[in-house]
Amino acid sequence: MKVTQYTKILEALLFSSSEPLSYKKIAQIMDITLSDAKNLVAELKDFYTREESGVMIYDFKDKVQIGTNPKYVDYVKKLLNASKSRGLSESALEVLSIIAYKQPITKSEIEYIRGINSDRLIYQLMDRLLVEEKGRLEKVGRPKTYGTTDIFLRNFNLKSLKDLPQILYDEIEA
Amino acid sequence: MKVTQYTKILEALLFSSSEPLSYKKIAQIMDITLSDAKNLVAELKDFYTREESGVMIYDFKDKVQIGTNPKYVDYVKKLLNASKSRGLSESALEVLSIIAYKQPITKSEIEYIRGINSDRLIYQLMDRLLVEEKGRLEKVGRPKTYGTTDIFLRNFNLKSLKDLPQILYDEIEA
Amino acid sequence: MAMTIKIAEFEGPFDLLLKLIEGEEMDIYNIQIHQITRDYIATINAMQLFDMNLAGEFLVMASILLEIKSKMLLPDHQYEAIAFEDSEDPRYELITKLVEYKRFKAVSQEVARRQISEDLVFTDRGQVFLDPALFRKDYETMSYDIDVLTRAFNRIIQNLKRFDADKLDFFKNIRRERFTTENKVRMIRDLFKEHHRVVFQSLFEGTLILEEFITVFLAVLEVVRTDGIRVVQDRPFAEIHLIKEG
Repeated sequence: MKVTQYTKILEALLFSSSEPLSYKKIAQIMDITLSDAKNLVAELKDFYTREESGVMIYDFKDKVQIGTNPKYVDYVKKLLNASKSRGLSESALEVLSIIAYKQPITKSEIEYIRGINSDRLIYQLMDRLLVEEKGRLEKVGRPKTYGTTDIFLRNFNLKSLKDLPQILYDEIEA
Repeated sequence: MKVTQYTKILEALLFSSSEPLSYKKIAQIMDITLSDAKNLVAELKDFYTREESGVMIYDFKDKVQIGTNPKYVDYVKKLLNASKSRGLSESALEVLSIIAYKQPITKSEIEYIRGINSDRLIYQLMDRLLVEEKGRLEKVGRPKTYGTTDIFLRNFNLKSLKDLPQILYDEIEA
Repeated sequence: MAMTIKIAEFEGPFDLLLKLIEGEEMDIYNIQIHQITRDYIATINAMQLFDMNLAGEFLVMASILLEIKSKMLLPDHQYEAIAFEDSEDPRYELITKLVEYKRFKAVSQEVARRQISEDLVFTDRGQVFLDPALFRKDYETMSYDIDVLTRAFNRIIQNLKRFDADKLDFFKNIRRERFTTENKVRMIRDLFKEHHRVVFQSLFEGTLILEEFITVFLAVLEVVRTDGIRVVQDRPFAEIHLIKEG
């Protein structure tokens, strides 16, 4: 495998994909092994870092995606006119963490933990593509359950849910 | 002007723009002169050529856009055929579905529904032969209307528009 | 305890309770229920709760506190800090829930720190630019799953549902268009094959709904424009006739 040429093909693939690409799909399309695919991604990642490129590789779980380098965010924001901060409110973060740690979880379980109805915040998180429906519970009312998305992993820089910060029980003193 | 750094910013801008960027806009966002902007584009173009990059710069008149390098087109085609959405972004699919269900429809109606200008996406769908102009409305301004093509029907394996899956209206109640 | 508090400062009753406990520097496992109930009620009294649902949620907590307080007034009980599995203590349930809540509150700060703030990264390019010239042949033969389309459509509707009842109206009567101007134009033209004069009113016979009515009307305008048909009314309120010359 002539590595350099292959990283360029990978680059073309990542650019032309509107969604994250799995290593498996990359391997299949380029007709290489899974571990070759991983090596290529690593190589391209290094290349972008070395070049302080305008874009960089975001990898999470078994997928990769190309995105802009945060270093140049000010310019990109100016271009997209995205001046408004899209940060999550404290309450949204609370709901998001509860969902992240306790998924799949129902609305009423979230409400039970927070002591307050959180539907609006759940919808907000769904709009931000951080949370999605995960099916229904096989019990009375067949309530919907919710969980986090791949985009959540990417945006919070987690390779998988296992990377979530440990909940420290001892630290919870008043 | 530190040239290298600036080409990287330009790269980030081109990547994040969903439409061709004019030199003027680039100059304005990066706070440089028009001729500097042109030089940067030329520089980035050279860089891509030198690196046999997966992407290249397409320039049309006074605008530029980043796109995949035709050299790797076979792989990109394979990727397109392997993905369910065939390279159409979520937003493009949204526009396509609005057009499919509400045709003939004008640009401004689509913009009203999505709350965002969608012209570029409409053109993209036209490039992909899925959407075409359907004449003009006999009202003020005689706006153009858009609808789906025969190729749309074939690509989605529909005999006619009547075969579009029924949307459940009860669910549309606010 | 004089506090000026705006509802927005609290994420909910648990949050308020925790802040009061911290404010009084109490041990969460040994809440002085007396004191805290008084603080809590004073605070929600001071809050201007206009949202009845929200007010309800804060009041439920107040009643829970009062209930615990009354239980603890029963004689022969000396309450110390609660221990694990000390489910006899009236405070047990509340405190375990509070601890659980506090845990998530703490961890959510930690999660927040990990966020590569999504506004720092742009990945949805809206479209993928592929030189159409290179792909034309492929586009002609590509095959898509219909469900990508319906899913996109449902997503739009779901989003509108949450935010915009007005726009939702736009979708209310999605149905195959039963009445098209083209069809009605054809109908009118067929009429003029046999007649050279048609009563305007008669075109609407059998018209059931407004939509069809409008379609017929548009078709009339169209034939007037394209087929050189004249519209004639002899005097005010008289019948209107469509006349095709020659």
